[in-house]
Parts: sequence; structure tokens; C-alpha cells
Amino acid sequence: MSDQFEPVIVGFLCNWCSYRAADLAGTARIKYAPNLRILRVMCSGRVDPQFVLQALLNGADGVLIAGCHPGECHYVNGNIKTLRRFTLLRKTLEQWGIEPERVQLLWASASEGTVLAAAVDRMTEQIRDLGPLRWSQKVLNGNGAAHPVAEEA
Amino acid sequence: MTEKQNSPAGQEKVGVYICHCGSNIAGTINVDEVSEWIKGNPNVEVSRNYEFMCSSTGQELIENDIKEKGLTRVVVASCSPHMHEKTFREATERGGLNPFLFEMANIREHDSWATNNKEAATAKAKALVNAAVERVVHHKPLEKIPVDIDPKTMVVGGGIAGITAALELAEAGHHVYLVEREGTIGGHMAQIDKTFPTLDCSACILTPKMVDVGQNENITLLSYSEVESVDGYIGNFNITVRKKARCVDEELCTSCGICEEKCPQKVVDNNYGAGLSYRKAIYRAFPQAVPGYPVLDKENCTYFQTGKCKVCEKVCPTNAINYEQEDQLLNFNVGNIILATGYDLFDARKIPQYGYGRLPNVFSSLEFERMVNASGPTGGHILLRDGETEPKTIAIVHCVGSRDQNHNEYCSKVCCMYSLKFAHLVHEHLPEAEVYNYYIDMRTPGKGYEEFYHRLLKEGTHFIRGRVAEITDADRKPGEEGKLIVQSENTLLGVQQRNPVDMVILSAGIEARHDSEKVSKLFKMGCDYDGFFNERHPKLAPVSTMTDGIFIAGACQGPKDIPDTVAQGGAAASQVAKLISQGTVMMEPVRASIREDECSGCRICNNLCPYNAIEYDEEKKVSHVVTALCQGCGTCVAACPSGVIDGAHFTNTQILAELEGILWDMPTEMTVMEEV
Amino acid sequence: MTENGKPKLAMYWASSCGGCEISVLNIHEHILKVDEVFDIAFFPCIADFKVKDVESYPDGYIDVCLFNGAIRNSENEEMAHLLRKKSKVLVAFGSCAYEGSIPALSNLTTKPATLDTVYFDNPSIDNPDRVLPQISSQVPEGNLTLPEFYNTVKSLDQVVDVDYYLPGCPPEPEQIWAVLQVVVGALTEGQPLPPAGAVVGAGTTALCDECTREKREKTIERFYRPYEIQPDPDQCLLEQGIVCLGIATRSGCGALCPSVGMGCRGCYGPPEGVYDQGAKMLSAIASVLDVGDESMEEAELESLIQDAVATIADPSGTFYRFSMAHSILRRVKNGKGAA
Amino acid sequence: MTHTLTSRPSTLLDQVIAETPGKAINLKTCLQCGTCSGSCPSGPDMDFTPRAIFSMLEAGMDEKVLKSNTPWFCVSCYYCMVRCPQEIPITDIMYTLKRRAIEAGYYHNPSKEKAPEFSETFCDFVENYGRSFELGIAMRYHLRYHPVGAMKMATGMGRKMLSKGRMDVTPTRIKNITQLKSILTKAKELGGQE
Amino acid sequence: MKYGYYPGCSLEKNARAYHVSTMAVAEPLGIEFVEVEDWNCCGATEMMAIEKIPAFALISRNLALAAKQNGSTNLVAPCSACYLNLKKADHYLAEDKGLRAKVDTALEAGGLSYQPGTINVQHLLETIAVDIGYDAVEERVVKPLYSLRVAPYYGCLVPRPATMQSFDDPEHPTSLDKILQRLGATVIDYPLKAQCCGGHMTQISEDTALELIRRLLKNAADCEADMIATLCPMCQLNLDAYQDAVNAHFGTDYQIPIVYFTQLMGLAFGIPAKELGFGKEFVSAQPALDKITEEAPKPVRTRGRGKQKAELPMPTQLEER
Repeated sequence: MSDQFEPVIVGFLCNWCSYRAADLAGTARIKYAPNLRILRVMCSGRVDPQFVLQALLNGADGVLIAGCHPGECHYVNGNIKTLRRFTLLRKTLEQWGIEPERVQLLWASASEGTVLAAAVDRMTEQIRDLGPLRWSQKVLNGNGAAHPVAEEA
Repeated sequence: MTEKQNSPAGQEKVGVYICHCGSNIAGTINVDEVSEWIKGNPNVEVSRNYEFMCSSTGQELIENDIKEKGLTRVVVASCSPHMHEKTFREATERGGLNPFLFEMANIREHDSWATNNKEAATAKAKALVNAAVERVVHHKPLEKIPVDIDPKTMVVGGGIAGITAALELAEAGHHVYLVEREGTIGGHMAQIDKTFPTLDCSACILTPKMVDVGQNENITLLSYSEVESVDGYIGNFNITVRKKARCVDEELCTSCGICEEKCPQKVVDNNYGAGLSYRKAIYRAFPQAVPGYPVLDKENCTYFQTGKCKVCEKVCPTNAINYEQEDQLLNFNVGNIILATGYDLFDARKIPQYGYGRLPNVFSSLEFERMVNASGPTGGHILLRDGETEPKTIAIVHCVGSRDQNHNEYCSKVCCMYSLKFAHLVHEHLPEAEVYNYYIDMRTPGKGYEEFYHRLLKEGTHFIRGRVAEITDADRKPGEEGKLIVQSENTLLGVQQRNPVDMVILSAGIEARHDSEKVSKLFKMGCDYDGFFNERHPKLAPVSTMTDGIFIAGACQGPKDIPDTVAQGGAAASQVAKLISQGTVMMEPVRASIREDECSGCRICNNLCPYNAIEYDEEKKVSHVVTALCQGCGTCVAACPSGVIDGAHFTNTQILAELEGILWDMPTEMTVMEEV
Repeated sequence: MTENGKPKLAMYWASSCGGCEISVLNIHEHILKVDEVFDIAFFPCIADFKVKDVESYPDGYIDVCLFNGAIRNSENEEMAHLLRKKSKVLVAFGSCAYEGSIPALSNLTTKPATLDTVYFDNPSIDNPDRVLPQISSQVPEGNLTLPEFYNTVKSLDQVVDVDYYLPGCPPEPEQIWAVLQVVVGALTEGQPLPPAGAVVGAGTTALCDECTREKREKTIERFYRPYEIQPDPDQCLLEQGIVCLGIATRSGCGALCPSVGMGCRGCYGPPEGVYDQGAKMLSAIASVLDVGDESMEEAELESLIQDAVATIADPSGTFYRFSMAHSILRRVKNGKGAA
Repeated sequence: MTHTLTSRPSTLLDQVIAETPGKAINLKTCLQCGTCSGSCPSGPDMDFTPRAIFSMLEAGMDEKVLKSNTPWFCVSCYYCMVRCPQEIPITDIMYTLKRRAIEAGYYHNPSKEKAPEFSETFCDFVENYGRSFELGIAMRYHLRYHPVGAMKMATGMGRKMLSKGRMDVTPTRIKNITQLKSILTKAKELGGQE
Repeated sequence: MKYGYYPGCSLEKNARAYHVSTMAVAEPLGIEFVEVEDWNCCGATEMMAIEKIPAFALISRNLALAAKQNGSTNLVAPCSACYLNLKKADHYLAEDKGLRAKVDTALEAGGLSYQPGTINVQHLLETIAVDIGYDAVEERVVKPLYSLRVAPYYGCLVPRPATMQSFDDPEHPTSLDKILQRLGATVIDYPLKAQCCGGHMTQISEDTALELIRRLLKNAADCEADMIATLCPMCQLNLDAYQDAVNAHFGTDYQIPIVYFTQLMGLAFGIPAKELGFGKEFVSAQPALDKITEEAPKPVRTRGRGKQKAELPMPTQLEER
């Protein structure tokens, strides 16, 4: 690969809108940055802030949460809860010196393949400018191994 | 790069199958490399790549390996799960494993098709496949949830789509509630004079079907009614319908029509009459209305406005008039819903340069339909707004509000054809008149459509290729006085033309209902940017929606002509009939559940569920999930502050394992640096 | 077993306030039982021991070591390693040892910023020569050394293996006594010990379990600082807009703070099954923020939510007051953040 | 005569899109519907209608485009722009074509096109005084390029204007002309890079 | 209210009447105009045709000066071309990063800088119709323009400022109509109210220009307009100064005075005609002004049609945006 820094972005995409938007982007052969690695959740409302933090701890340079547009949520308003959480999470992350570009929320309907692709390109560029995050390596440097989030019994 | 194994070695025997999809995947991703590499994951027992995993041979690979190699988990890396998850789950099941012990990695839509960078694509594929393996290890066997289908169906919208769907189901012996907003069923088709390209009379083919609806005892017709609320899920919807007060007692009314006749209050009929004719304050849209009872329009009724009049009450032979009548809220349980809510015509006033609403002799297409209709205000005579003069020259403007970024980007599909029909009708009614059709592109795909175009060419219609720029009554030179001047470029000549005519017809496009967004939310289903309802799959599931048990038919899904609309009505009906005859459906077991013994009863989750699936037990002081109501979104799981809600098939362990797997190449070991 | 055959008890304070020691002594007359059962091997707060004494013990000499305080500097860490080596059972005692607690709030800033505040930018400081403590400094008498001040505060289990966690700031005396009884039982009558790594002296569910306030469906339009409103004495504080971490905090204290009208601060750490207390708290209360709905324009929606969220003054400090060191990310990005 | 399509049609097309601010990229989506040309007040006097120009750009007939009077006859009424169903910034594209034509030196043909000269004369004054100066512009422009017009000007319009006191006899110069000049000089350098 | 004021070259001399009448009505309307110090020409429609960056730089200097000058962030331009150029520059600078970078450097060379969006460019008509409001205008009327048949003429650039949203309808603006109605005038539904006056074509191809001008005059005459009210110096000049040329060229005999709407406002506000720049126009407005009556005229249907019984209903007008 080229020497330029290639950010790794983890995407939590909702099954009904944004994941399908990504499908559509592919089907339409829209080329965009290969830096996004997608996990599917049924609804953006499933995204537990712990996942976002864990992704950053595990080395992601950025996290994208994508859901249906407000009002178009397959589960009526799961995405509204996502927006509420995201707003508070972002405020917290800013206190922690994590640039807002690194954790983004995107609305993309199933028909908006182009929107999703464009957003990924934009985010990749923004994070490329910010440089690597690589939390455990660059921030915790030598504070012991990562604790996995405990799972329900 | 170091490989991180986060699941205990040999915990499970995973079979990994990487699909080439011809060259769709293999062309960009080095599938051999990936399938070789993933063998490094201690849980992977078998790793193969094959040209077409979805082929029967491909599926047999899976089945055999499960049997012979004793696989306990299966991962297929190929297309989107929305394409083939079902296929491979079934293969897994045939192999003898629970279908949910399968996971899919989307390396086509999300990878090979999304980039040309082979190296990056291959690296990404590794991450996605590894993620799937790490995840599948934590999968638990799940059983689908059977749901009984209530054989009754609700059809919303009494246009030709709804009528067709209702009749199909009713004739199959299933009960249907047909809900219509207006006083009568019939929809737009009832307004139309002739239908293209066969030119058979719209009313003649529609009214018999309307009568059938009225007479079929399997159909409960709820006219002048609107859906108020929708609860439940496939098989068990609970719907509240508001039956608006029409101030007429349906038991007593004999549809004799005297009230209408005697009513002193005349108002413009903006609905059925397209604003070109008048109706009374108590009225039936048209004589063949079904049901035949009139509707009293309170806004325009003299009695309701001034407290005096009551003529209708006086003249009614059966005392059917009831001013005190109130809206009724009726409740229905149905198993399935078909939405056939139709379309609105584009409002040509939004394009002021065409002068509609300002220049009297500019007409909308629906106005013209009414005018040319024998039952219309002019008895079928084509006249100018003065109601007397016959036009000698008529311009028909295509693409009004369609193919226009300023309004609707899409092509409305039917305008070219109905514009041709208009031209023909003019030739028929006014043989002397000259007709000019202004078009951008002539779009006549469909059986007999192009032939109809050729017929019009023979009939002497003038076709000018060019979108009309403006229509004005400001004459510039002799010959233009008192005319409407249609200004455009004749793009085939490359010259600007001014064409003085007597009448202009604007072929306005088809739009989603003004309230379609509200409706789509009411039924918890999506609609697209333009307001048309989203089908589940544009090719393979055109009448299904993302919501099980809700189907769509006709123009509410997108612009359509009558044949397509009728076809969809039938299609939707057969989809429902299929479910009814199945009796039960199996629903995804992706559901939330609360570990009550660990619940602290904080009640955070209680009002998060849009389906009210979470209940609080006052006795035990804990919350629990009503599985049948849960739709599996997982919002409560993410919210539960004590982490005691499990989201089946999307558990924290599964997602976190997937997360670690997808970031396998990220350095997490700490390089000890100088403390800052 | 040694001379008098009594099991050996140690208690050490790393970066802590001493409250844990007090609360051990708060078990009242039971302390006599402790003395009767145990032989104190190391307890700087109540008896004079030197490190070299501990060093002189054979490995595993101490049966139970109650280690309180966070790992703030190199000395804390050395002591942690030493005591781990010398102890059979090492208990992370109290919130600091368990999850960093108040000392770990400095993970919300950086070492330079902390030193700045302590030694320079501070009204009560007069330090014209900008003198900073040095790890080693030469004086006529020889070389003086000080422990190294870390950039990041760690929990005990981030530097050594820990057998049990006893949460609380401080742990409740009766809980301490209960735990000691178990240990005593194990040592004297050979009763079973809880599984290693367990959180002892606390419940498993969230605090609401113990809280007697009436709970309804949660809809919160905005949050208030405690001084801003007079809360209803019987209703759930969170529902009244007072940030109460009870929903995301392990029970065990008997819901002390809520019972007196103060929102739970979360000192007992997350309940079983939750790793990052702050993130969970954040997720939960954001979810029930009752502002904005799907019918709104996106812009309007966002601003409404912005405003509501703005009523939470300091999310990190509030949600991670006790658990910063033990949270997923543990600290702010170096050089940035709330300094 | 037959026009042979060059491999990738117009280089000019891409340049125009690149140099025009706004959504000029929409030019690629032109439907050839003719709304622009139908709306154009001066359309009848153009060598090619705007729509035809766009088609020619697509076809790579760059020289023909630049030699045409079409852009110069644009009166900047913006009707085409508000009516265009593809939201193509047509008027702005016409400006770009004018600049291109000047660069290409394609406009000094004997035909009736006087626009470029007019524009240039106008700009000379603006650059030297910071204000426009009708009389000067008109006189110089006519004398330099259209002596006949100059006479008309002097006898007709010019006299009228002066008589009504609606035209200055001497140009006004802004105070800080040096500032303006340095701005414009810098701007020209940068413009050169385009 | 305080407003920045950018007169533009025309108002200095040829459209002096516009300037003085604007100043005259400003006071009663409670507007305080602060002229931009040492402003320069906006480049009209010409600069953009020669070089893009200099053209934008030229305009931006004015924006920069206006922004520097403490007063109001609203900048009012009575000239349509100036209005468009200023508004457009501000818009594109915000939209096009590359362009902005270049213009910034150019401005720096002159020790200036401009942050797009700081200045809100308004046309005088917008200021009066939107900010001041029709009611406020009506309140000031002391001598209504009864019986004066006026054709409101907007021209191009105010209703259609390029890709930007106008405060009025791009095809059928009505704000000037409403103002004139409040002045008591009989306002004609002027079909060509937003058509082109010929712009600079008078200089480039007179034939083209004269035809464009003729259309406007003819249509106004057909509507029996006593005068045409404009809001743009270029429109005024073309329709006024070239009217005899049109008559000569087409053998017509139009005598339609072209006045600025601010002049009519001034009259209605009771300001003496001479203080409003009347008399500067080539086609004298006096005959038209003489038609003004004390009493309001009997209501006459403007371009309306008698209602026959057979007549079909008309679709209602779309309610005002």
C-alpha cells in the first residue's frame, strides 16, 4: 500500500437503511474509500456507546454510526434515541480530546448509496488529516492489556 | 502484522466458504489468499473458496462438510445477506445445524464492488471474514417464532388498485375491510374519460367492479373513513378507523338523490370535478357512486355555517338526514394490510411561467379529462373557459412538473401516453383543430403504446421537440393578439418559436399523496424522498414492504398506468392470500429478553419500545419483554444500564467479538513509551 | 502458618484519602474479633511498619492484604507488586484500588497540566523559581529521590493480579465485616472462598434494587444541578432531572445518597454485566431524554437535543467520577481534553 | 459537412465545468430540452441557441462554440437558469465561455460582435479609476472600434445624456485606487493560474 | 434602522434621480443609510466576461470595506446589477473554496479581508418590502397616487439573482405591485414585469436591444399604463433613453415615462417632485403625473373578464409564498 496513512473506520450500519445504502453503493459500483469496515446492527439504536469506545480502544481511527433518516426509522424512532446518545457521547468524547470527525453519525436511506459513499470518502479524508488514533498504543502506552467489555452471564 | 485470536482455540469447528461470484468478487479480491489466511484462525476447521456458493453445488459443499467434518458453525463470505442469507441458512439447516449457527460476510457489495484497489479489497475481505468467524463462534441456536395469520385483510384506498386487491381476496373467500377516504370508491380512474391506448371508456370498465365491491358480502366497505392508528404486527394488526360523519343515516338512505337535487348551496367540486364543475353541499361525487349515500360537506353547508336551511332534511323522504351524526372510531383486527392510496396530480400553479390559475385558457390534464368526459361540465364538448368558444388550436405540454429538478426529478411515466390520448380526443371532437404536442422525449413503452403514437402521427398531430419555456398572453406581433403564446425552442430546428394558440393543456405529472409521509409513519413503513412508499425489493419484491404483513399496490409506490396498477393490486392480493393459506408465518427470533432476576427495575427501558413490548411487573418490581410484540431493534438492549437485556443474535459478546475480529490487524499490544 | 498460628492481615494505602482505613475501623467492636483472628502484618495507618519489614517476609506470608488507593506513582506500583508477592489473597479495597476513583479524575487531564495547577497556576502558590519535584536531586548529603508521578492513574488490577474487589468510597463497614467473616471462615473452618476475581461485599444488581423511591417510566426533559430544584422526597430522583447514577451502579450501600435526596455518585462501580459504567449511564439517560421526535425537521431535532444535553454540565466528571481508570478508554487523549 | 467525434468529446466542456463556480457539473446532465433557448430574450439573434452550444460542447466542437456570438448575446437575465430542469448555471457558463473566447483570441472577427471590446473598454476604466465612466467608455469604445457609432454617440445619445446632466464629463477616481490596483494585479496573477 | 449603502456608479450620475429619491424616502421610512467608504464599481456585467478572479476580487473589495465599516451587516444596493454582483460574490465565495482562497490572497494584497456571510446584501426593494413592510409604507402616504396607472417593472436580477433564492417569485414577483398599491396607484398586472430590458445589448447589438425594449413598451401601452415604475438604473436608461430610437426604428410612437419606484413613493409621501429627481427622465413624467386625482377612482376590473353563466370555474391562485 501507499505510504500515506490509511485510517481504519468501523461502521455500525442499521439493517434497513444505511446497510442497504452500502449495498446499493456496491450494486451501483460506486467506488469509495475502502477504509470503512461494516458491522450490521438491526437498528442504529442498538449501538451501545460501549461499542464505540471499544472500537477506538481496539485500534479504530474512527467510528461511523449510520441509520435511517429521522422519521424513516424501520423501528419508528430508534434512530432518535441514537441521536440523543450520540449527542451526549460526542460531548463526552470532546472532553477526552477525541476530535468530532472521528466519531460521526450519518443518516442514509436505503436509496442513498451515493450519500453513504460520499460520507465515507469525506470521513476518510478528515481522519487522514487528523492522523492515526491507535488508542492503546499511542494513548495508553504501557498501561496493561485491554479489558474486554464483560458480557451478560 | 500480528494475528490476534480472541476466542479460545478449537472452541468451535467453523467452516468458511468464500464465493468468487464469477469475477464479481474474485476479480478484485484475492480469494485464495483470504481462504488460505483464515485457516490461521484456530476455530476454523475448513476453509474453501468456490465460484458460485449460491449454486446447488456450492450449497452442497456446506452440507457435506457439516456432515463429514462435523462443522459446528458456518461462515459464507459472498454477497449481501439481503441477497442470500436465507439461502445459506437453509443449507446450514439441511446440513443438520441450527440455521442461526451461520454468519455471512458481505465482501461483494461492501468490498469488491466498492473499490478497484485489489490490495485494499483483499485486506478488507480478511477483516470482514475474520469478523464473521469470531462472531459465529458465539452464535446460539435459535428457533423461529410461529405467528398465526388472521385471515381478514384491510385494504386502504378505494381506487382501481384497492378495488382489484379487495375483489381478488374477497372472491378467494377472505374477508376484506376496504377503507376509502372519500365518499365513494373509484379514485382517479372514475374521473377519466377514455383509457389509452385502447380508448375504452374508463367508467364503463370501472363501475361494474365498483358495484361488485358494493355487493360482495366478503367486503366491508368503509367509505368516508380514514385509518387513525395501527398497532400489532404481521398476522395480528389492530387498526382503528375513523368513520367520518356524513350526516346521512346509511340504514335509512335510499340514495334517491332528492337532497342533492334540492340543496341550494352550489360549490366548486375540486375533488372529483377537478375544479372544473360544481356540486352541491350535500352530494354524491357522481351518479354511479358506491356507496350511493351522499355526503354532507359541513364546511359549505348553509345550515352548518348559518344555522338555517335544513332543506335536505325537509325533502328527505326517509328522514335519513342526521345533522347530529358524529365521527365513529371503529376497531378491526386483521392479519395483513394492503396500501393502495394512489397519487396526487402535480399542482401546475407551481410553474408560474405556464400561467395556470392566471391565464383562463390554460387547463390541467385532469380538468381536460373532466371536460372531454360526456358526464363532465360541458357534456364532453371541448370549450374555452368562457364555456362557449371552441378552440381552433390547442397546445399540449408534456413533462409539467416531471423530469425537473425544481419539482419532481422522475418521469411520471403516463403523461406522454395520456397527452397522445388528449390529442386524439381533440381530433375526434374538433376535427378542424390543430394540436401541438410539446415533448422532451416521447416515451411510449408498453403494449400497443408506440403504435398509438404512430396513429397520432397519422392523425396529423404536430409534435414539437422542446420543453415549453413560457406561456403568455402578452402579444408581440400581429397574429398573437388575444391568443395564448406558447414559447419554446424547436430543438430539432434549433430555433426559438412562438406559437399562438387558443387553449393549452398542461400534462401534469404524478406525485405521491401530499400526506404519504404521515401515512407511511402511521403504518411504520418507509417512503422515499419523493414520498412514494418503498417496496422491499425493486425487482423481486415490488409489492412487499420492509414491514411484514404490509403490502403496497398502485401509484402509491410510484407513477403507474392502469394496467400496471391493476397488476399490482392482484399481486398484493396474492401475496396476502399466500400468507392466509399458510396460516402461520415464522418470524425471526431476533428478539430482546430481560434477565428478570438481575433487573433492578429502574424502568429506563419501559418507554423506549415503539411497540410497547416492555412491561413492568409492579409485583416483582422488574420489567419484562413481550416476545410477540418485540421487533428486535435492540434499542432497549443498548440502553439498559445494568446490561440485563439480551438481544438475541445481536448479543454484546457477538458484536464485540465481531468488533475485535474486524480490527484483527490493529496493534493493541502496548509499546512502552516514555510517560509524558 | 506462623509463630502464633494466626493468619496475617495487611492493609495498605496507595493513592487514597484514608477513608478506607477509617471505615475498616468503623466496624466497631468487630475490630476486636479481627484482632483476635488476625495477626497484623502491615498496616501503616494504625501500626508502625517499614517496607523493609514486608520485604523481609517470605512470599505469600500475608494471608489477606486489603489494598486501597489507586496507582498514581511509581511508589504505589512498587508497593502493589511487593504486596502481591507477599500476599496469598490480594483484595482491591475501595473504589480507588478497584477502578481509580477520585484520583483517576486526573486522567481527564494530563501530567503537565496537573503539575501546572499544583505547583504554578494556583492562587495559594508562590513559586517564582518554578521549582518542580524531581525524581532524583543531588544535595550535599547525597542523592534524594522521589517516586515518579504517572501521567495516567491506574487501578490496582492494571498493575498486578487481584483476587477480589471490594467496592465503595468507602466500603460500608457491615460489608467489610461480612467479607472478613467469609475470609475468617475460610481460614479457620475451611469454608469456601468466592470465585477469584469476584466483586465481594456488594450486590450484583443495580442500586435501584435497594432504593425505596418510587419509579415510573422515565421521561426526562432536562437535567438540574442538585441546588436547582427541591426534589420530591418519594419519587425517583432521575425522573426529576437529578443525575443519579444508581441505575448503572452496583447495589450494596443501601442506596445511602438517594435516601437523603442526593443522586447516587456511582462509587460502587458498575453492576455485574456492565464494564464501562459511564458509557452505560450515558446511554441510558440519553435514551430517555424526552426531547424531539421523528416528526421534526432534522435541524430542529438536533438543536433541541443539543440544548437538553447541554444541561449536563460535565459528562465525564459526572458519569466517570469513580470509574475513569477502569473505563474502556481510561483517560483523555494526551495533550488534549478537559485540562 | 460531417463532424467527427473526437475520442473523449470536449476538453472545453471539462474546462468550462472546472472554471465556472456553482453546480456547473450539471452541464453533463443537460437533457437538451431547450428550455433555456426557449426562454432566451436574445435567443433569436444567436448563431446557436444555448442548448445547441451545450450539445456542441458535448460533441467537442470547441472552436465553433468559441467563435459563436452566443455567449456575447447573453443578456444575463437568468431566465434559463431558474427554469432549467437540471439546474445548470447557464448564465455563469456563458461568462466562462466569454473568457475562454477572449483567451483563444477567437472574437476579433469582422462580424457584428462588439461585445468583447465593450467589456474590455469598460474594464480598462474600472481598473484605472475604480468607477465606470459612461462617456469615456462609450467614446473610447466607439472611436477605437466603431467610428460610425462614435458619431452617433456624440450627436445622439451622448448629447442627450449630457443635456439632462445624466453623464459626467470627467471620470471620478476612487481615493484608494492604489489599493484596488494591487488587489486586481494580484487577482490577475492568480487568475492566470487557472 | 441602520443600513450600509452601496449606490454604484449609475446612481452617481445617470441615475441620480434614483439616488435622491431613495434618500428622500429613507427619512420618513426611518432608514439610515451609511454609504460604503470609497466603494468601487461592481464590474457590471462586463468584468466577469474578461477575468473571473479579478471580477470577484473587484466586488469583494466592496464587501470587505462594508464589513470593516462598523454600522450594519445589511448592505443595500438600489442598482440591480450591483445587488446581484455583491450577493453573488458573497454566495460563491462561501460555496467555492478554491475561488475564496484566491480572492482572499488578492484582498490581502490590498490589506483587506472578507469572511463570506458577514454581509447580508439586499436590494432596496427587499429592504422596503420585507424589512420596512407594506403597512409602514402605507402609513407614510399623504398624497395617494389615485388614478395613476402604473406598470410595475422588476427586470431580471432582483427576482432572479442567479442560483440564489430571491425574496420574491422569480417569474411573477409581486412586492413592487403591493408597494404601488399601498401608494394608491392603479397597478397593472404587467405580464412582462420580469422580462429583460436589453441590458448591455444597446452597446453590442442595437437591433436586439431595441426589439427587447419595444416589447416592454408595447405591452405596457397595451395595458394602458401611464408610466412604468422601475427599480434598476439600466432598465430605466434603456427604456427611457432609447424610447425615441425604438419609435424611430419601428415606426411607433410610445411616450411612456419611466420612473423609479422611489420617486413615486416620494410623491405619495408628499415630497415635492423636484426633490425627487423628476425632470431627469427623457420622456417627461409630467403628463402622467397630472392624471393623479384627489378621489380614488371607481374600481375597474384590471384585465378581468365578465362572468358569463356558462363560464367554467377558474382554478384559484396559489396562496402567497
